Amino acid sequence: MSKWIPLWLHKLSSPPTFYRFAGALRPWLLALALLTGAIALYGGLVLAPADYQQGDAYRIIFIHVPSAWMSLFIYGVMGFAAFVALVWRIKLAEVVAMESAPIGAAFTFITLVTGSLWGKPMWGTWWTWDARLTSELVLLFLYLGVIGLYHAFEDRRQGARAAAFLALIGIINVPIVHFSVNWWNTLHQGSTIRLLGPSTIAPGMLWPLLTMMLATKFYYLASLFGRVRTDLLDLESGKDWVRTIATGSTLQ
Amino acid sequence: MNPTRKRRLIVVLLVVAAATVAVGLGVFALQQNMNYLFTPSQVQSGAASSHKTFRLGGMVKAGSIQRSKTSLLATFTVVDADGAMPVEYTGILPDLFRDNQSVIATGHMDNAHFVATEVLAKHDETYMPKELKDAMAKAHKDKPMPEGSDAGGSP
Amino acid sequence: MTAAPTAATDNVILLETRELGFYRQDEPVFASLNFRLRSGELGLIEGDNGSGKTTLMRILAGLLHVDEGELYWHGQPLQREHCVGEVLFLGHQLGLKADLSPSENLQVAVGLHGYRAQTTLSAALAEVGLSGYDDEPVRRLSAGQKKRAALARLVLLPATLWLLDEPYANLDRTGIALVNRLLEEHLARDGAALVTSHGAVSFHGGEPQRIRMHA
Amino acid sequence: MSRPGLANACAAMLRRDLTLAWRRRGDIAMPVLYALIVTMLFPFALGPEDTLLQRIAGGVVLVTILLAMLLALDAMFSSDIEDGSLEQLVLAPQPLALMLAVKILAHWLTTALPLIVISPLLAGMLHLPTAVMPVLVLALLLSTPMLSLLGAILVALTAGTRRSGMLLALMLLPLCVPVVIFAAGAVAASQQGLPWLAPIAWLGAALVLLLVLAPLACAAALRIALDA
Repeated sequence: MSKWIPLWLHKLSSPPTFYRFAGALRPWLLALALLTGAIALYGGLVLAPADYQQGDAYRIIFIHVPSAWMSLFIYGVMGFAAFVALVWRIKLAEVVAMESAPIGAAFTFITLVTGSLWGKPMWGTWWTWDARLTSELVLLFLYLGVIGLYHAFEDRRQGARAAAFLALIGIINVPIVHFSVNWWNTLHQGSTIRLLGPSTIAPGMLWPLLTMMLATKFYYLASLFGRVRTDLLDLESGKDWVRTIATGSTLQ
Repeated sequence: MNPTRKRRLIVVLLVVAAATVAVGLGVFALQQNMNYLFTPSQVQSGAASSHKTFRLGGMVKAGSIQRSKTSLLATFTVVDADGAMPVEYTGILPDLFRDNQSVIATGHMDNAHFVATEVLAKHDETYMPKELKDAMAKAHKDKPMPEGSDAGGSP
Repeated sequence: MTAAPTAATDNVILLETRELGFYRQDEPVFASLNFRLRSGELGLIEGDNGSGKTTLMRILAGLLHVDEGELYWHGQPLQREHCVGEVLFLGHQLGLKADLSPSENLQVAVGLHGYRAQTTLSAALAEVGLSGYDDEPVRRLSAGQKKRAALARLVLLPATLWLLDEPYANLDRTGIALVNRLLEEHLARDGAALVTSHGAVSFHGGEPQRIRMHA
Repeated sequence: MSRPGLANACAAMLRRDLTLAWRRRGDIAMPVLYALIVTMLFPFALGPEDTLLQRIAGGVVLVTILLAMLLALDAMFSSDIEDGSLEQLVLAPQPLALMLAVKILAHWLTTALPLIVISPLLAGMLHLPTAVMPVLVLALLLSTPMLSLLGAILVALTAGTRRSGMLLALMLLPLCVPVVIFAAGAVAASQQGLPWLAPIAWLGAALVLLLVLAPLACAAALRIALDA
């Protein structure tokens, strides 16, 4: 059984196979993202009780926290894909890394904006230069740098490799964002959801948060698959399988 | 040894040596207090006396908040385990500002009290409904806050 | 040293390509290229514009990644570390700093590669016909003189395999004769060379191996 | 046939880059002039109030020098790529990372060092107390090599692109944030009469790591950039 998985992955990394695979999966992922997102929003904004300390204002965590997780998660995916792209020169990995960057940048931006909206009433400031906030901002700039570098090259595959290298250098920032609240005494509170030990959140608030986390993951995959499909068509425009699609005959 | 391996070995050795030096310097740096954040007791013992401006961290003493009726002036006392410091602030206080809340105030000393130019409230990482909180508070009456009271702690 | 050993079948195979191919944006630049280059042998790479001559040179020099096929050096799969210092590459860009004089440029090259036995800097400059230009920055030299300054590296530096991309370009008749003489001497020392050219070459040291490039 | 030693190769590279810089002395003066003019603008923009200028002096000098270095960074490999010298360097029998380290050193000597030399003057224009100057210079001595090293990696990455100046700034400046924080922290601490060794130690730790890792990363980045 374990022999089949690498074989399957190898087959999947061929552009036409992935194109069909992603195309088949994408509507389902999008539907799942919408469904879980709606449930999570309803659970978070209506069903979950108000916080003992922050009242209703805490409800922004249902957007802020999943976005923040995604900003790091996507960077992790991008870093991994970048590594694969640089070492094994797999075209699909290059495309996945480069198409993850704009989605990650968007989530990082949402994190910063919602955090700022939350910080004003709670802390008393829109922005403070503490370690968590600053490192998250640096994360946004790293995403933008990767996107910018990718588009600066005329040869897209070369651009992808250069940007992948930058993404790998920047990966050092990910643990800094994650652990900054533990390493430095920051204004930003510590982590609520812990893998080890009990989480410090009531169950009625936890489940919408986790559902939203699922929703953002589904959305990311759906969005990524869509972007990768478009990119593959563009990159492989000279190949037969793309011609077959372009001329209207189905490739099934 | 073939030259490729030799070169790799040299690179690895260099990286290890650099990492060792860096860790040593890091440990040295950690021993120095880089935080300009002081607790009331530290301030009273004179630790902050060399600073013109510094940050004061601690908990708002229950019942100490007094707001002026005519202006935005508010006075309150920030406490830690064994110190207390009266604080003056003119401006809009954050929503979370209340009794027993961890706060970080930036400002300077004026005689025996602290004049703040900015007051930030640090909320903790605990989220729970009010009813549950009340029930828990009843159960542990002598512990007013679960966490977040470490605003003056070391990094 | 006289009489270059031509088509020396008894000599060792220095470089071998098997089914070498290269793609740019998934369009093949060239495909399934097979040839063997023995020591003491000259390979003449022929092909039209855009047939991938320069690309092949850059692949063999180790500047470009091999997309398809294999490269062997002394019968072993080629790795950059194995042929380090044995390959001398002369590309379209000559690698000369315009603000330095020819001899200053060569000093840097010697600093990186070392001297070949029994050569000196001034002798090399004299051989390529550039003595007397010691204090002139390369910027002020003519295109042909710049080429000659770059060719002085061939005289000066130790290497087994020469990769010369368009060595005859910009040169006058004596310059072309100079390149041919340098090549003959190199082959006589059991060196090998690959030369690209789209013009005909009048090489007197025997019949070179002709390698046709096509996609 | 004799292969030159590493020391000879390094010396040849260093001599070459320094000679080239000397032949174009005007380019060395540019960042210095730029830093002087930018620093001069602050008293005009903020008013010549001593206490205010004093408070911002350390930060302003650091940021100005960072920006001045950014100006010169772009040229680190560009001429070498244009005339093919970089190809020759990549193909030379010497370890590329070491050769690049020498190039970075030459670049630091010709751009950062003049800036450090005039930094007391810049700080003086903003009324930074003389007692703080040694700490400022020390912070600069530790932080400017880091900017050169980090910059070299990014310049190498953008080596294959056409217009890379703005892109370089976008990529480099976020990475410089920690460097600026600690360097400015040391100056500010010294200005307030506080122990300033801790941020200097952090700078030193980061510099030691970068000294080893950055040339390796730079070599890898250059191979990617040339591979086209």
